[in-house]
Amino acid sequence: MSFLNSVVLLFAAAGAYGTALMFGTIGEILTEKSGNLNLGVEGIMYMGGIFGLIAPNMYEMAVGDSASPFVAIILAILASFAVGAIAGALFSFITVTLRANQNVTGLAMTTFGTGVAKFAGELRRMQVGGYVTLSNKMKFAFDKHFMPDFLKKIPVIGKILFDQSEFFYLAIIAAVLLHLFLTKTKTGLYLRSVGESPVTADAAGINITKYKYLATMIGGGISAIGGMVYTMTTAGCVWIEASLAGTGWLAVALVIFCTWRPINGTWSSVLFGALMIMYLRIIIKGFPIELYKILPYVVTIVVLVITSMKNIKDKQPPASLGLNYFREDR
Amino acid sequence: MQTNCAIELKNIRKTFGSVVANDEINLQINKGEILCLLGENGSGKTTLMNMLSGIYQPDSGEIYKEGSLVSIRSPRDAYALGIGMIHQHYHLVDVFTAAQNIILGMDDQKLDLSAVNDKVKEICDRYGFHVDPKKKVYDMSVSQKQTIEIVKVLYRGAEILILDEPTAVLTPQETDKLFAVLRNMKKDNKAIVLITHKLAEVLAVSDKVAILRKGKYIGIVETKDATAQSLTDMMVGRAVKLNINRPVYDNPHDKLVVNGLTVVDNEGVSRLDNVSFTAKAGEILGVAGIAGSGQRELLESITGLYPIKSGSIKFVNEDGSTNELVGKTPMQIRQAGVGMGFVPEDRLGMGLVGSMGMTSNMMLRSWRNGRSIFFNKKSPEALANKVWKNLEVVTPSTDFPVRRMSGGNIQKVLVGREIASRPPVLLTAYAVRGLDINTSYAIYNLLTDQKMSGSAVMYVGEELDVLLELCDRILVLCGGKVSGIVDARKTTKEEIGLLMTTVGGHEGGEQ
Amino acid sequence: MSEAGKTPLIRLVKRVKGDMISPRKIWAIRIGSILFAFILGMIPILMAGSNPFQSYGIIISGALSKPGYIRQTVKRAVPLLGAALAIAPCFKMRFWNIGAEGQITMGAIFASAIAIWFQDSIPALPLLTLMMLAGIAGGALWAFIPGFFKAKYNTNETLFTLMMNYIAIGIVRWLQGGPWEGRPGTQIIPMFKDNARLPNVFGIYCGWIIVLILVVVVHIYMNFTKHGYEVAVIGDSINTARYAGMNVGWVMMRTMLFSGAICGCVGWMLVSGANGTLNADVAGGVGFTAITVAWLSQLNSFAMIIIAGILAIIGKGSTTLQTKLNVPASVADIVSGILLFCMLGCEFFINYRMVFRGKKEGKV
Amino acid sequence: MKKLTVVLLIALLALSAVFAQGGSETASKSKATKIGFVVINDESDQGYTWNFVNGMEAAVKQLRAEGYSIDLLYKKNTTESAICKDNNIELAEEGCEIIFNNSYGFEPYMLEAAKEYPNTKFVGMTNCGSQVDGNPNTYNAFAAIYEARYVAGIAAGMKLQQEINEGKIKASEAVMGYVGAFSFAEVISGMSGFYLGAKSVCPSVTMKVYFVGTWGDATLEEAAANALIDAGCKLISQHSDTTSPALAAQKAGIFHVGYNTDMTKVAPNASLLSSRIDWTRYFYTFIKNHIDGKENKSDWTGTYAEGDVKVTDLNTAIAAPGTQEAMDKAIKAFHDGTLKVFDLSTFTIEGKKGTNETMYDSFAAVQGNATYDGFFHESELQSAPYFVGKIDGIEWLNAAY
Repeated sequence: MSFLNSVVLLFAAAGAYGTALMFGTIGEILTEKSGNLNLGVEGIMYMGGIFGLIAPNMYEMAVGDSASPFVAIILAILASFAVGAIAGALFSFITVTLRANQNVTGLAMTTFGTGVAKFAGELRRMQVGGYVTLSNKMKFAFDKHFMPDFLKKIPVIGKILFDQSEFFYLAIIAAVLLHLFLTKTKTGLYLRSVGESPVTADAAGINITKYKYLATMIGGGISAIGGMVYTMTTAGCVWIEASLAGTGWLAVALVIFCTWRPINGTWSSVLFGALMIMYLRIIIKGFPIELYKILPYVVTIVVLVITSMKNIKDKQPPASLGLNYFREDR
Repeated sequence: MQTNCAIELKNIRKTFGSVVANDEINLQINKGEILCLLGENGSGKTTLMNMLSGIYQPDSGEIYKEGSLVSIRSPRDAYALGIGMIHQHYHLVDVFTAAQNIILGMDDQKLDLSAVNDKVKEICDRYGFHVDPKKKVYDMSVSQKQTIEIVKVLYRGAEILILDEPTAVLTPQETDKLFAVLRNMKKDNKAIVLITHKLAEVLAVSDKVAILRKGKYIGIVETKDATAQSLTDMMVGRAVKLNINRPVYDNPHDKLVVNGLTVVDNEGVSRLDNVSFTAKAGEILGVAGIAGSGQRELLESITGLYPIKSGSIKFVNEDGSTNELVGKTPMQIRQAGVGMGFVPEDRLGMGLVGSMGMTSNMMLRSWRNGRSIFFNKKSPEALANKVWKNLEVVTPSTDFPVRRMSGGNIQKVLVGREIASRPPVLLTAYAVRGLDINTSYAIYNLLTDQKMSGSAVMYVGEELDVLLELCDRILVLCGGKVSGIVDARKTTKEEIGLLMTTVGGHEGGEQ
Repeated sequence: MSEAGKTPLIRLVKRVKGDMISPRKIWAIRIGSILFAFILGMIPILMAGSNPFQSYGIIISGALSKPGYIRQTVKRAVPLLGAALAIAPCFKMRFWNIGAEGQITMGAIFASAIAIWFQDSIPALPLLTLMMLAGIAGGALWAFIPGFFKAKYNTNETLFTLMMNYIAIGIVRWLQGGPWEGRPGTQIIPMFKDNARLPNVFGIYCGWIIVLILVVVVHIYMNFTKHGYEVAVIGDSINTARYAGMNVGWVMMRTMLFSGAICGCVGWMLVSGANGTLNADVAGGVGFTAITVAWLSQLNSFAMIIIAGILAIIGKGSTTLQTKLNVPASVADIVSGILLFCMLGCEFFINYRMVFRGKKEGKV
Repeated sequence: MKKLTVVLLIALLALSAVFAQGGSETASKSKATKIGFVVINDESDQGYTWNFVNGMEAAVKQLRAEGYSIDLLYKKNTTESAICKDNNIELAEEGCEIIFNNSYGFEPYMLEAAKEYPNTKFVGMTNCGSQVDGNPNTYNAFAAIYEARYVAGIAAGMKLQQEINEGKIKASEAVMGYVGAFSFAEVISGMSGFYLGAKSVCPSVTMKVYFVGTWGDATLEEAAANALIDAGCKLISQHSDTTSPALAAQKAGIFHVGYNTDMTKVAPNASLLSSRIDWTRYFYTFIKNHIDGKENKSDWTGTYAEGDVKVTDLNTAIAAPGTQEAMDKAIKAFHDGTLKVFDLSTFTIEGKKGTNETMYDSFAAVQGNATYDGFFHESELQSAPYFVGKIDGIEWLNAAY
């Protein structure tokens, strides 16, 4: 196997895990653009992971064999999005309305979210009396690589770009849409202004509270879809909580790594996915394989340090990230 | 003229905690007119205008727009009413372009930046600005940023423009340009409010002047009937005989020699320009000037807190030798044996720790004493008790957070601490701001005691009456330059008032 | 502008001097929020088909009713309390160190290194001392790095410390499967010998004594030392600190060193006491939970004992709940999460006052 | 103020304690034998713990049917840390007479608890240290899963041979991929058994192995399976706990042999069958012996002949014809005792015949000679496997772990 070939195959394989990361990252970018640093992504992705499984599972159990995979996918997306949005609303309520510290609230959200997810998983398992999963028909639908074969066979890019599940493309579409939203629409511009300088946005008559709530809710929803994608594709429609652990934190790291840009978020998610499994593909003699897995975090720190050292204005976190705003406080 | 009224404020009152910022203010703003809102710092000008722009809500009182009662709950409401305010601290998003900033918060419009550019160009042409819509704010100069702010307000069709000290950061040329623009707007029948305290500007550009003093409305005059003198009188109030005891120290000698001091802030704006003077032991050197003329920077430079671009500050020791302070940190200055007390303007943000009690605040000067890793609480405790008793500080205990004390008591704590060590140099900024008469006198006496014990005291003040009666000499700053050093016993309030507000003509240097 | 002339329905005013709520009310609000949290926490218990009162009873009895249970509860509380103590000075300084997890882990690694290299050659007392010092050094080092970059380049410390956690844990994974692995392929570092293990006192490893000492030490450090004073001043206002001649950057780094040192000490106790060996789970999330403990205790060392105690009781008790009523033990996380949310949210009602339309705003 | 908190907390405590009394009453009304079970993860893993819990539930059901009164207490989602010791202690405190632990990493913590509770029996499943630790109250149990893997390997080999015969692949392309958790005896012994089973019916078969360094991480297992598929493997098997390798195989259109649980439902077009340990008999016997006052073996090895290891039903829709017969032949030989997996004549190590030195795990708790009579006697000196020979035909793609 040539080196190039192994790299191509590595990135093609990284697409699967990268998809879950992509949703997590894109959602958190949207949240952070509003100035809310929601460190609860881990908890939110957990909840998305289980509720994205429970919804189609209940649907299938209710309808039986006639259940439509399409409806199941929509239900999974809706359920995970909804639970993420609720978590986002809760986060916003506590930090925006009640003005509690964002870091602490985010961490509490992680505790709470992972708790709810594990709890829901166990409860559902007890209800169905066995493990919670879907029929095979459904499983295939969730992890369908629907691109035609001739595309997959294009050298180098074919396997990376076209041999992926439908959620991969959905995530890329979401990233592009978010990019367009942030750069080309008025609402996106306003949202960024809320995250950069709430004083300015407020003075310009922008409803800070509304923007923060909506961005955090939609962002939470998108992140939660990432959890669902993980459960429904990589884990094969089975709830394996332990394997989801750390994905949300990786998404937080990715947001920094891609300097708050959704388009960068797509390829860097795949890159991070690749770093996580690189030890299986590209073996550097003498380099301990466990250390491969910390590369994403090391790289992230390097990016963080470099951008702060050079003080590159365009690559800084949103200026008010993590700070709460109270109009009369100024 | 009644039909010309754009906005009317009736009985507006606003308090912050126990501080009354605006007390039953009535004001009328007309179309096609430039109204100057004149008053010293802290007179409530900005607070009043912030209620028009929706930042604050009045505690009581009414606002009428063209005769009908309105409520301005947010900046959005203000825009809807055609009110636009250009704040002293710009409300711009650094990472956005000019155009992006301009359209921020606009309703019912697609994000069509080329249309925005066209409209911006049209506005610029009409009033005589120049703006590059694609430039990012972080690449802009201060005056460019201000232009964006003004265009932003015009863009959303403001009929009433409020500018909060717009010239503070501008060069004279830029100021002239701005005034030309304002006159164009006036012709366009817009109502313009200019918050300022620079008399020359007031006289040059305004039609009417409304004067506030200490939160109260003093009156309104037609500019054509006003002179710098009459406005100064209204702004600072008539001379009051205060009867401050002013003994003479028998042996004043040089203590602090400042030469050619120049500092620049982090925006690149010059804050002190070639400032030279000497402070003498046994003398109170008053520093007069409109707020923001460089007082803060001057004191902070001397104490080692502000980065100095050029110049020298020499401390004269008892034996006549000198110590150069430029280039030293506050700690190095102290370690060099230079005793300096400093009562900064921002009491809680700089001089005291709001969340701590008196004792801990006394420690801010002595915390490093001794070799133990523990701080010594005994002497600060004793000092706190002394200050508590001697200065009659009202507080439940010496551990009661100073933030929760009243302003006067906070200041007593601060001054009490700074004079406790009898420093050879004592710097004070607005030492009696917000204090009642009795407390003020107590502070004056303390400063005079310091002087008589041989300290060189610098007193940055805003009330000219006090400066005239308390100080021996008065240094007047104007726009970061020394516009004069006068003998307090011989000068008049009017002379100082003019020096404070003089632009152009005879600025800078010793007189 | 249809409501022209009216003021908004509810308006918020930050409480300032003269307008502070009474201490009695403050505590009523805080306790009320805790009770409210426990009421909300009944929802998942009911969903699991159990009686919430009985469940809470089991949680508490499962945590406290037998000496053995109390020991386990204490064992859970010890690292939580230790880490909260470590975080407190940073938070006091408004330095958002969320890297306790990594600092504990790094301390654990350093302490383990000493144990693994020297347990055959050095007797217990000097060995344990060396391990402690190594642990302290490890934690301090790990905390110093983000502290340095914050002081020097103003690098965002929240994100930096967060990343450092995962790097530390990754290093343990490597050691576990690599240089320090016992039987190849097991990913297990062999249990330390007895001379590298902390002795038990009342059936629990003596970490609880150390952590109680730390409570006092941190309390003294924060309230009676020059360092603590500097930290408090910087947390209140950096300008004031500069005015007083403090070297803000250095104090930041030094405080991180101190914080990391305590975390490292906790890491040492975990490997030498609770676990007896090193594994990637050594911190097990306490670094994160401790942040909420520290924050909710308002950085008061003694209050941390109570908060850490409550969380440990919920955590321990719910494992009993699972065994007895088959309520998933993850209910502990949910109840803890709700509790944290409620306690975080309730501070709002202490710091702000709502002014309703129509009510005349006057002196309160 | 603060006093108020304390008072309230005490009140809450007291109130709860009253309710708690009610709770424990119901638990203590029958004098049942309490059995504790400390497990890693929970049944949701659909594999490892699921298999254990099923075995335990079946055994308890059987015992109850025979009139034994048993209370089964679980400690789920236990981590391999001090929590494990705590959970063991708590179950002991609760009065459990036997406590089972189902993960290898639990053993050191279990042994510590065992010292403190000498009257409680502690069983470390898949472990090896108990029989040599000198504690009379600790036990080990494991099963000769390599025998079941050998049988499963026959199914795999048959399938590959069929593809060779049909001309779909060349003989040299008969490569199997194996996703292993860690590179230690339990995995090495199992995968070697699997390979030898396949080789017995498909002489040209070779195998590539990836060790993922985790027991239950779906992401990494899938990644490893994909890496193997990309490396040209035509069939995937695994010694890890999730079903994601089966899914990967199904996606790639190749075949799969599973572990722990029947994966044909997960991947019907790929999964031929799975090998698994059936713990029912062990749990049943151990508990019954205990209640009846009989001694239990301190080290127990389940075998194919006794039905403790088995393969799940063959997926006949995709299996090669004749597979069942070939497997039955091997199973019968296990029953007869005529078939030995590690028959020295069937494999070489670095081109040479295996010796005790090249095959015996020098880290095993019990050391001794297992190489005589022409074969390697796996699981006889201790229940936990100790075969670590790197036999020819198996390529380790990453050596460490």
